[in-house]
Amino acid sequence: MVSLPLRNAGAKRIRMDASTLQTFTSPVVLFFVLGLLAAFARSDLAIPEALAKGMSLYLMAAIGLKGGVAVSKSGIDANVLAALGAGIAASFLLPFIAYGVLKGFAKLDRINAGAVAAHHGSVSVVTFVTAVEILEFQSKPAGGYMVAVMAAMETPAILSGLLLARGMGSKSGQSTGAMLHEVFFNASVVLLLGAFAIGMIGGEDGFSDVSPFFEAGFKGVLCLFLLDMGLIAARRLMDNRAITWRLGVLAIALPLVNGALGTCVGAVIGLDVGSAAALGVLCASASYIAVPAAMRLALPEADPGIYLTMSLSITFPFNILINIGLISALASALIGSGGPPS
Amino acid sequence: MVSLPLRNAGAKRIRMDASTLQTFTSPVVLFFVLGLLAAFARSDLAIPEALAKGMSLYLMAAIGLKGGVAVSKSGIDANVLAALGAGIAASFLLPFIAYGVLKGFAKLDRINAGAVAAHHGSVSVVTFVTAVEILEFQSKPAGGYMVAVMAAMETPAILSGLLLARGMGSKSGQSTGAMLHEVFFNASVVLLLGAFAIGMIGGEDGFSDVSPFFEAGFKGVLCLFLLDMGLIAARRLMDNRAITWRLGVLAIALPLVNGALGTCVGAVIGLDVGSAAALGVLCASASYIAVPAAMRLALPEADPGIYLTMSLSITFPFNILINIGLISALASALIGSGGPPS
Amino acid sequence: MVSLPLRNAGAKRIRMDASTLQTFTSPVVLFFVLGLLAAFARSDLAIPEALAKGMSLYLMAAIGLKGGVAVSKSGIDANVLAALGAGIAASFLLPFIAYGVLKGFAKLDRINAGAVAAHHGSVSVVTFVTAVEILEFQSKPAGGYMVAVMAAMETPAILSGLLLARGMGSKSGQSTGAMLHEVFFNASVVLLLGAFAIGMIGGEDGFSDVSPFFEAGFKGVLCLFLLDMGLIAARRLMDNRAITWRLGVLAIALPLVNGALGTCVGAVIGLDVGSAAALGVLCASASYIAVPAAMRLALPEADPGIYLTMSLSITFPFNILINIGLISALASALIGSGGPPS
Amino acid sequence: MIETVVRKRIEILTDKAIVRLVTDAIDAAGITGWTVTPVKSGKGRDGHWREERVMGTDKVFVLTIAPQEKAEKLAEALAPILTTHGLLLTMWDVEVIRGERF
Amino acid sequence: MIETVVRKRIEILTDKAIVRLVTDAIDAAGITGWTVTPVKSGKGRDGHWREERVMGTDKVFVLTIAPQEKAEKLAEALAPILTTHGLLLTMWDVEVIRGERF
Amino acid sequence: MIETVVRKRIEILTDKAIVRLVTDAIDAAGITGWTVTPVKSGKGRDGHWREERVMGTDKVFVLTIAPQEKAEKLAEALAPILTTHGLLLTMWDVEVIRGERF
Ligand SMILES: Nc1ncnc2c1ncn2[C@@H]1O[C@H](COP(=O)(O)O)[C@@H](O)[C@H]1O
Ligand SMILES: Nc1ncnc2c1ncn2[C@@H]1O[C@H](COP(=O)(O)O)[C@@H](O)[C@H]1O
Ligand SMILES: Nc1ncnc2c1ncn2[C@@H]1O[C@H](COP(=O)(O)O)[C@@H](O)[C@H]1O
Ligand code: NA
Ligand code: NA
Ligand code: NA
Repeated sequence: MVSLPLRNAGAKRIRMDASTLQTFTSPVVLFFVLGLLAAFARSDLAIPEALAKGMSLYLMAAIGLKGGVAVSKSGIDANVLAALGAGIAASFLLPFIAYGVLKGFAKLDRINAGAVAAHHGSVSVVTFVTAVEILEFQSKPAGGYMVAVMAAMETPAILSGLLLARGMGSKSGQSTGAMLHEVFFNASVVLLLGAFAIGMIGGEDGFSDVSPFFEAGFKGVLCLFLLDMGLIAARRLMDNRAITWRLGVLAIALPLVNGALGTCVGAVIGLDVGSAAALGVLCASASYIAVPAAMRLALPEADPGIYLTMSLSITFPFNILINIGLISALASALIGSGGPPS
Repeated sequence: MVSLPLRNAGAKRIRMDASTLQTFTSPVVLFFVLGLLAAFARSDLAIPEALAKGMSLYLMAAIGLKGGVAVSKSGIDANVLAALGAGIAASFLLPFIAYGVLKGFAKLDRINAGAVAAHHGSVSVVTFVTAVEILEFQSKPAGGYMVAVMAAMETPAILSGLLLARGMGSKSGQSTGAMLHEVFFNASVVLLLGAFAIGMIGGEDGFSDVSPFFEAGFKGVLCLFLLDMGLIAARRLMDNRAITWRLGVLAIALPLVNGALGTCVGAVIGLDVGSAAALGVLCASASYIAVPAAMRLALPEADPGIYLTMSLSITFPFNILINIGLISALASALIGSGGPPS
Repeated sequence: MVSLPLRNAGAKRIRMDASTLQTFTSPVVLFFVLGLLAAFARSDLAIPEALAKGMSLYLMAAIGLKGGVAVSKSGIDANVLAALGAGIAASFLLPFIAYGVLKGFAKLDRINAGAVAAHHGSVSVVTFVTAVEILEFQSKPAGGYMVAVMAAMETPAILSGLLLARGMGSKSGQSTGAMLHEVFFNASVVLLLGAFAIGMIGGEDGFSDVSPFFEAGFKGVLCLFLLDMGLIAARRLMDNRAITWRLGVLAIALPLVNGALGTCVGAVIGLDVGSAAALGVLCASASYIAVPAAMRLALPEADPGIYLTMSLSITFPFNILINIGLISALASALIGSGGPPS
Repeated sequence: MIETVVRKRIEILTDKAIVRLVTDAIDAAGITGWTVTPVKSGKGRDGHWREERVMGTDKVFVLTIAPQEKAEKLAEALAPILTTHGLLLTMWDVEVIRGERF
Repeated sequence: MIETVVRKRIEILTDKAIVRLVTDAIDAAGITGWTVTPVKSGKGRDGHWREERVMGTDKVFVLTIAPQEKAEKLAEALAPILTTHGLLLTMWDVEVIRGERF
Repeated sequence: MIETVVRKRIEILTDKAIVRLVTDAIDAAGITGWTVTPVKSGKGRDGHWREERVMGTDKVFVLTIAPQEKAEKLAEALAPILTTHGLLLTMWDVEVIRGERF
């Protein structure tokens, strides 16, 4: 689709299997699997709501801070701006592809196709965070600025999704102003960007104070959070009544295609291997927090049984268990794991 | 009762007092005492439910991981299997002794005697965790496999308790299938064994990633959790209307006897001193989470005012404050604190 | 007002600006600012109640332990007793000044003036904790015993406030006994003093076990807690209907004056620079947890819209953002940042 | 004016551990749904209890809207276990819109 | 004996994400206030849901006390969106003291 | 058909800090029990409040089932402090099984 700078791709074997398998000995992923299994076995294991919410706030604050500190060292250069631009464009444009296949292949009506498309254009913070951990583990760290890219990608897809569902001229029940406010000041955008700014202002020095909390605890919290996500994803899947096999196929095909597209774009605009993979993961991931809340408000007629089950119970596990590994391998194949082209 | 291999017991002074007293300068135990005192003084100090639940999940995940990592290093040998067998047998058989004295000495009716017996045969995760900390502090670490023994001991006692309360042939309101499912897939069994498996799969390497969270925070979380347990235990005791002095005596006699029995069995089957003490503590401890939930379901006519108050407000504090120290001293006397017989 | 031992005050430049500005690169303060901004932008960011409660319990346990360990090393000397006496006296007397200006300048009725005065005489744990962090950052650590001073200052102001609001002889709806019990055994007093005692009993050794949890995590937790406080303070301010400009002025003037008074008293009684500043901060801070709860009970006719908004939404941010810096600078000017006079 | 019909609203206070028993009974009575809401603490003849989580003694409300005859069916199904299982059941008439749903 | 007056009590089960829609409708009906209470889980025709927080599908109850005519105004305002927005509305008569407040 | 009797159900919205005042009044009225349920947020004439925990301004519902005359006794006992203490009291008739318990 795009002409790619496949630097010495011939010389590299696609290390897909290794990357993918490594994933499965990481405690982070194993806890996710435990959650899935426990829910399928109908165990009553459950994480209290307040705690899960707290862990997600913690993860966002920590990843924001970390990104901000990284950018305070590296500075903002052309790469950063290119990544931001690519991310925003992807978030805005990917829903159009998704909408097409959702209507064409899966025969969804306009409203539901728009809603699902918005979810797949937007991003999942936890998928990103897990990918960052796995990429670091594979010695292909993503740039700190990718946190800002993620925050920037949350919103545009919502706008395209609404456009697709409602058309340009139509009226929604909710005023557009309220919707836009909700979208730009939603909790995760504010916390991610706020923590990012604090990290940039405080820099390495300011961060050292709080790093025992935000850094040392990070992976452990991610373990428990993914345990909970596994429980929720599997329970929703078992209660599912709305997902046809065509929708199930798309919930896997969309992240596959979007992830590959995003990684390729990352390679084209010259990102290093970790950052290109992170961009791929962002494109592949589907929102299951911010966008569902916005859709309840703006497209109440759309069925959460469709959009939530697809993004949370199929796309999310597929990304965590398989797709992150594939995207990482693809990025290495395209760019070389030795870092950005020198 | 059993002929014990009292290796050089004569040469050792029973260091009961030292062990028992040491306990009282440990912050973990002091926070428990603070909780008791605050509740007796009718302070409104309270830990939010979600947090307490979260802390108990954390403690179970951490202890499970730790055990799994330990076993991934040591491997599974005859000792491990012997301890597992002994634990399961104890959990199944101890309720029969308890049932006898509960009916004979304390004049409990059949249903309530069965319910109480089930609690005392099963185990308390927090008592075990506290014992593991204290034993480590006394340089007598318990084997990592004892976590698996604990998980295996949760359930058999419930079956014996029901047998005793209902007889073999009788029908319960709840189908037996549902009850068994509840018992084998209850949250703590799933989380303990799941984390144990993750620890075994990931091993030392996988664990190093998450150890800042699961290891460094462990004792501090245990402090706050025991603060909460102290508050709850004391408040329940003050509201108590159902415990006669005979029941009170048994709530102390049972852990004393069961603890001694368990430690002796541990010595007989050749466990090292820390593991034998841990087995003793498991036998001495009484469940106040998993078993009460199962009893509400299977024996709704039994009175929680009896079984919960005994296990939570008398046996539990007695174990934490005194019995762990006694059991540890007994294990040293029987086996020698220099580790397993070489 | 008091003749102050201004040791070489001429030779020192008042480093007010530096101290004050430094504050704004500390992540702790930046998270507070983020909370304020997010609330003003009407973002839906929010910390779950259970978590916020848990963080405040954690902070109190941690600061109590730390203080107790410090005192177990330094012992209790004349300084400690002088600080305790000064603190108790300040808590009892400051409400009388406040009551005067609240009635005279802001025209509050007797009941509300008494209630507000009680809040300003008592203390805010979080303000103190933040000050301790900032003072440590500025290499002027406060003595560990100041934690005990804080706990002692919670209560006397409540008594003066009630005296002022009701007069000596009057009857309240709630029996005085119940009120006093509530006041002396309220959660924060019990936890602070309990943890302090545990720290003293366990000492450095006992603490080393739990310090990864209580020490390493401290600043990070404080960040998230202040984020929440910022959200709550700003939201309350935006909903405010009861605060006139005169009350607003007093909510800033009272901490300014009380803070200066407290610091001067600290200098007079011979405290080191950090402890004198901490005493100043305690005098400047206004309660928004313990005292509001007591007032709901003892003075239900008083309007929380006045006393809570003043202490939480004006005095608290003013102290965190500006006044701690001013007080720290004043203490240095009065005593010299080189530590206590030798 | 909007049209409403009368239905029974039934509220059952129950231990968390046996919620399933209650909701199964609701399903068995042919009622379309139910909602569970949290409870913090309470006092009855057994004395005061707090939100004593971790312990299996905390409670919830299960509430359900049903037509008269199904409500009675449910009440009759639960009556025998009200005392043994410590349930508390109240019901009253309410108006609902879209009566065909309940 | 204390004097009481009769008012309508309306309870609306709604997704958290659209609480604002409901409370705006209450304000618009000229009702003096409302109270939001939490919900843990439920089952309806869409199947079982748990407290599925983090996800935008959890629910709350909004309840409000109002005089008959305002209650009807509110019910009429919400009727058209009951089905699209998945609301559940019940109402009944209650006695209140200080009737002038509602 | 199962036999039910009519009782009053009283619901009192109150600040957490003064719950004790309300439950003491219930006990004093000779009522057998009460149940406390959580509240998330609300709006009244004083403006909007959120779940403003840590602060002593959050609220709960206290609800109790009682026979008519005890319910009236309770309402009369609480009436004088409804306004000063910011309580909200509603009551209505409900059917209960095992009427001797209430
Ligand atoms: N008959 C009922 N009684 C009580 N709650 C109900 C009833 N039907 C539905 N609900 C609640 O309304 C929610 C949505 O129902 P539905 O729109 O039918 O899927 C469910 O999750 C329940 O919490
Ligand atoms: N009409 C109403 N319906 C339901 N709840 C109300 C109503 N009016 C007030 N409230 C509740 O009572 C609290 C205090 O109201 P107020 O005393 O008017 O400020 C509010 O925060 C609401 O939770
Ligand atoms: N009269 C009552 N009104 C409201 N709730 C009650 C009443 N009596 C009992 N309860 C509730 O039912 C629970 C169990 O009551 P009991 O079975 O009498 O111990 C109590 O903890 C209360 O939550
Ligand atoms: Na995406
Ligand atoms: Na046992
Ligand atoms: Na003060």
